[in-house]
Amino acid sequence: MPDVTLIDAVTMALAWELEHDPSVVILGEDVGVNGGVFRATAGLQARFGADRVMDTPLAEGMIAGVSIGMAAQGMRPVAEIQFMGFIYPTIDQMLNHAGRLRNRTRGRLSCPMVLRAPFGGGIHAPEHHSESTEAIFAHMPGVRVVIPSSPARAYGLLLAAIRDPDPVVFLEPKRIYRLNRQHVEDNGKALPLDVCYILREGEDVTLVTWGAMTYETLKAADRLAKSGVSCEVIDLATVSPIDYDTILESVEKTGRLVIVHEAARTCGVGAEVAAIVAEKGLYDLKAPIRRVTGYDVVMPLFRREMDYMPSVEKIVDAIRDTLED
Amino acid sequence: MPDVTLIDAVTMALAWELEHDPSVVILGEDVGVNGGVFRATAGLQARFGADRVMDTPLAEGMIAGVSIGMAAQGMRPVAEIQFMGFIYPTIDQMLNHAGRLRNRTRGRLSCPMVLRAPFGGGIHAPEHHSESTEAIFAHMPGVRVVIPSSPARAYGLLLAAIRDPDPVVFLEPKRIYRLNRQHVEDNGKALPLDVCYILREGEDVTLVTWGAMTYETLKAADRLAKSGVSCEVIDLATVSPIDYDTILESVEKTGRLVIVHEAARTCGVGAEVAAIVAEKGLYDLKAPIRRVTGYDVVMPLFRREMDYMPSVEKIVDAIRDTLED
Amino acid sequence: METIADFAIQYSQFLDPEGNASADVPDLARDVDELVKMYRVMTETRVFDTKAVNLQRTGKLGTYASCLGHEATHVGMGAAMREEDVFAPSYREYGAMFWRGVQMHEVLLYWGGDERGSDFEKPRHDFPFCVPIATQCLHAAGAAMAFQLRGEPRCALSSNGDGGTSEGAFYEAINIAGARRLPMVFMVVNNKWAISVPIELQTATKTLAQKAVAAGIPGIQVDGNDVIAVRHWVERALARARKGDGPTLIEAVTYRLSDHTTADDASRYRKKEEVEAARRLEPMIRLRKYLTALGAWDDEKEHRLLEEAAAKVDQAVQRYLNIPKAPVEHMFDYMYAELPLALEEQREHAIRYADREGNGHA
Amino acid sequence: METIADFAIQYSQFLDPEGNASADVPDLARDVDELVKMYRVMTETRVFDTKAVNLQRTGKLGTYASCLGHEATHVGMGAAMREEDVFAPSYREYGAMFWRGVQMHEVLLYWGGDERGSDFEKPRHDFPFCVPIATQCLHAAGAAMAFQLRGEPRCALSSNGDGGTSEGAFYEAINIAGARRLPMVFMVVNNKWAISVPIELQTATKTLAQKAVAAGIPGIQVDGNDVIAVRHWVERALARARKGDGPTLIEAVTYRLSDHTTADDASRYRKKEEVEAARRLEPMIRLRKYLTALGAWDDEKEHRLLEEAAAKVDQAVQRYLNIPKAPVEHMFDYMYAELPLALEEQREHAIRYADREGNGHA
Ligand SMILES: Cc1ncc(C[n+]2csc(CCOP(=O)(O)OP(=O)(O)O)c2C)c(N)n1
Ligand SMILES: Cc1ncc(C[n+]2csc(CCOP(=O)(O)OP(=O)(O)O)c2C)c(N)n1
Ligand SMILES: [Mg+2]
Ligand SMILES: [Mg+2]
Repeated sequence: MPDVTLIDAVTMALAWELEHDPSVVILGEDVGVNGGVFRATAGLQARFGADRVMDTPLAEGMIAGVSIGMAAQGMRPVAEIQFMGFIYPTIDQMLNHAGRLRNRTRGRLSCPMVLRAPFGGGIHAPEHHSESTEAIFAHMPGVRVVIPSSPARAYGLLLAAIRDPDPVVFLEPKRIYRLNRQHVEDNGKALPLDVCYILREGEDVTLVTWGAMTYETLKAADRLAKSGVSCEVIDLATVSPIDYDTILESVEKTGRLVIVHEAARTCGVGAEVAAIVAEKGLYDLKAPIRRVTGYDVVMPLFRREMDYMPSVEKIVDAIRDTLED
Repeated sequence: MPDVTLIDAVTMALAWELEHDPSVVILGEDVGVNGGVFRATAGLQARFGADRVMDTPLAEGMIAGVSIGMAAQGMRPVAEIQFMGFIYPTIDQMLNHAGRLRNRTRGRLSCPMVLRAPFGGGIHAPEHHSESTEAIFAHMPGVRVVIPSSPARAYGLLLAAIRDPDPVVFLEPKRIYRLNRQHVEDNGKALPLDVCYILREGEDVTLVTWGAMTYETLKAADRLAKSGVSCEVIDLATVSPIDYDTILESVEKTGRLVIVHEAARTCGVGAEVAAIVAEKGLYDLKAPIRRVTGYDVVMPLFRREMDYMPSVEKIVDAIRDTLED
Repeated sequence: METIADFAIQYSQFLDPEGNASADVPDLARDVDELVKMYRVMTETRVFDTKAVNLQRTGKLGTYASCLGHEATHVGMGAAMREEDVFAPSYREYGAMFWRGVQMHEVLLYWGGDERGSDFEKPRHDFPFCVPIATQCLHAAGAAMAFQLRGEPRCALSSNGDGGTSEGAFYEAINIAGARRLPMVFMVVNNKWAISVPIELQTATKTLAQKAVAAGIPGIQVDGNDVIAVRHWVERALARARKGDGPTLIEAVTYRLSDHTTADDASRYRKKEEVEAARRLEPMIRLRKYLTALGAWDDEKEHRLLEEAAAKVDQAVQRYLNIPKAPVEHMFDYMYAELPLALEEQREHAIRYADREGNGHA
Repeated sequence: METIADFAIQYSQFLDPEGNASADVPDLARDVDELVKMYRVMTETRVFDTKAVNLQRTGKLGTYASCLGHEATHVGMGAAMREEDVFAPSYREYGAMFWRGVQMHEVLLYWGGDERGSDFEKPRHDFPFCVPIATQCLHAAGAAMAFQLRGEPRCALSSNGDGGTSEGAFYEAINIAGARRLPMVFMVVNNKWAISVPIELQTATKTLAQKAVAAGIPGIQVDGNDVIAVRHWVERALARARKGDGPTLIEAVTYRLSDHTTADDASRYRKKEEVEAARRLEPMIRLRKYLTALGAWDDEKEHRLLEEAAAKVDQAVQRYLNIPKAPVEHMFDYMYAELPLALEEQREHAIRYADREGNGHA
């Protein structure tokens, strides 16, 4: 089959699970006939019926709440929130219930649900359509947060998320939905959760990032390679819980760490990565940790959104500074 | 006047502002005749009337939303959320509107509101009544997060929060609401926001904490003082934006940092403090940073809640370990 | 202007406060065995409730939410459900839970600060207590969606209070239930108060049953102190839902005769007279009078029932008090199906400190 | 069972699709000047809308939400308000905003990705566009609370769509408005579609006006393509609110003749026939026919109006296109009344990089 984009891979994974697991259902706003505003569920309702692929009323808190109810009673709902800017009404249900149901009933009930949402900026979208607030979900015990950064990882990690016996918030970097294509075998093979993916090996500095920022970060690494700097690029992939062994091993090797994310800096996931290294890898550090992130401001409307985001230049400079320290 | 508790000081500050600023109103569940489930608003409705101190229907998202609407039209609402475990329905309004209204209208409208909520464990409360999720609000650009740890700071910081032209989430450590008394002059004098408060000066290690944990941390400092260890204890007070200069100066002096908070560790505010020091104070560090925090689990019901929380022992050991590194 | 839609809200009561039955009573009113069975569980519930409040007063229980006065509403809804149905309660529907098989010591464990209280031996599929108001309505709707999708003849029933009807989650639940004709019933227990907030401040509606109109589903109001009315109409609504005809909202009008919880002092905001007047309408007396009139009850039976209930409650209390703390690591061991590597160090840390304080297990 | 409450939902239309007026028309139907004024703004709005869509197609504007077909509803509600009232729109009520003084280039700036578009020169106190569905209903309720508390004779008006009525925020807003008798009006613009979700999947209710029953407030349904009906009933509701008699919910039934936004392709989920049928009911034709019948309108007037409207829109477009990017530091300078120390370094960082790319200001 032809190479696919990241969003094609999402659709493939959804179709695979709908096909092979009768307890899987998809629900959300415009996921039916319309196939989702980004077409992630295109064709699925026609193929699996309106019972398995449900258009819901416009209420995100409801979408999360009924997903929890379904999951507790043996279904595996995969809910779509149209944009991350509209995910906040789900937080009460995700934090107070989804991440707790197993614990508070001592395993009697559980919550195998997935909450999918496109996130991030860079597509000239309207107000409230470009946010990155993964850190809010990463702070919820019992909730996994998974972010793919390639078609293959989108396919394998989404399969893993749907099959995971616990709730997963699956955030899709919409800016790279169609950025490039890759061969992805539609074989139902999941990829492991809770582990980082090393996108590029290197010796001089460790770069930790996730989502769309893996592209800027890899470009920065390419550029620096020309001047003989060898960067190791790690895709966090599962943003919570974090696979910090991989990060620590890398920093042990390189002695330098730069973290790149699109979300606002303060209390972003990058802070947790930095904190872990400052606790467990401090003696390996040859230079201060650096974060290249979105600023602590509202994501600007699109005339200025690129000024908000980490750019290849900003990343390259941060790496250079680290190397000079 | 007699010495007052932290919650008395909250009531005093609310009364002062109601008295001196006609645009100030209080709203929330049970804040009226009942004076709040913790009595923070006791007597205020009788004194200022049911128009200024309003019992609302049971809907937190509504409480936040109408507060934003009032604030945008010239009022200074001080809303109470009964427990932090029920604050999550406000997040959509706080993140998408309260913290953005000034920016998105380029200053045409603003949102001078305060959202008060008691938080934290240790009082044998029922399920969902003991959470500490300040990090979620600390990640919201445009929203200040303020946490007092003494009657005097409760009074001065709450006055400052109400007078601040921008939204403030004011979190009250309910465990120390009545722990001790202190003389507080009811003179309407506010204390500065956006600054840390040094609770104890020391040379050997910097301890950064906030809220109820200031007590455990000070106890640990006392205990270590006996064995000749001199701890500097810093109360973050404004959890966002963080006054990192004060922290960096202290670490420059002590070379060691232990962060103590009750919230779950991953992506807690402690991660941000650690990250800042790993970025700007790395060369001052003589030992790895340590965090003594709640675990990344659901706050247990009260038979086990103290096992979840940082204890004096856990803090003392962490400090000892840091000193031995 | 032309009228394009109209709606009427009906009220039903079969047993008046004096225990007189109305002409149109359903068969249930003649089923003495069932009535006695309900009276028994209502009595056990009240004895349990009194005991639980005392346990809290003497420091043997945490904050507790009393159900005093709600016995007919709670037992009525519980008795109307089938075992395979799913119940999504708030936090004080003990009568319904006991009927469904939840054990008294489990309820005590919960309010005693131990998660094992929500690990019901039965019914395994019911939702646990739900403190965040009205969030459980959506869980019930989700359960009903699961039954509908799998074609199972099962229903979900959620229960929330008058205050709960002000939450967006409540409305979102009734709306999706209407839109998808979900097999479920929404019980709204109107006990007139949300802690200190009276129903008049909660909403401008004349009834809470009429909230159903906003979801396009039937809504009725019943006397929540009349167990026959509650059970009858809930049974009817469940039968309707099971047939595929969709959800119903039932407002049961009762009164919270107790403080909101043991942490509350209702005398701060409620008039004695109001409570006294409400006490005269409470659900036990009228049922006993009715059963007595039917010749199905007498003082001696009453006396024996009270003794048996007291014994049952004491046993449950003993069982509860004898259950040692769960191991400290349980706070980790049920967070995920499998503990993520990242948490193992924290787990060991917790065990180390609990053990050091001799507090690891008991 | 006894009936304890009943409710009726009324429907009103004065101008039918052919422009025939019903017998009971209000005085407004005879106020030619006002009718022409509304027709003018409706026309300008439609010309603006067509132009905006083209700007997007040619890459000169971002995603844009068309208001095609909503002109009567939007202009009607805008014209019914007083200047001192507060409007809380969603994102496509241009007709109402233009009437209130918002300028076309401001709307273009907003959809052109520039925050200055929400810094209306006038009306200064109106809320900006609101994308998170139904959240603005609570802001309007809060504004109404402010007016009520200060004893000001002002009202708030919020506007949301059919889909918006499914959000808990919408219900929480109408409920608090009822409970506190707030001086406000809830406009529900039922254009039958929420992107691809038809009203039938959104809710089981026969009307959206009946959602008011759940809040204990009046609800009526009007023909949203009849500007006379919309303005008349909104004026009545505002007068009632101003008198202190509380809020009203008004459902205006219209149709979204365009795609949801320029990013949408409605042909994926909507039948041509349905759109064609709806087009025959659109609001401009009937008003023109009516004005013509009154002798107040003719082809020449129409021709001149279209020319003037086109000129006005072109001017606005030019003004919009000539406005350079705001300085990069603006993303910091409006976050707080005073920039916190903690953000200064980030601000300098942003300026440094923008300048380096010669992108700091223009
Ligand atoms: C979302 C949420 N907000 C606030 C609370 C605190 N609280 C607990 S019970 C209660 C009142 C509930 O009243 P009602 O719904 O009438 O139920 P009742 O207690 O009368 O049975 C409140 C405000 C909560 N538990 N959840
Ligand atoms: C809370 C929220 N969820 C989802 C969206 C995405 N979205 C934008 S418009 C829309 C449909 C709105 O339909 P309706 O309320 O009928 O208004 P209309 O667009 O038809 O005017 C959706 C789902 C949003 N903006 N906000
Ligand atoms: Mg109640
Ligand atoms: Mg619509």
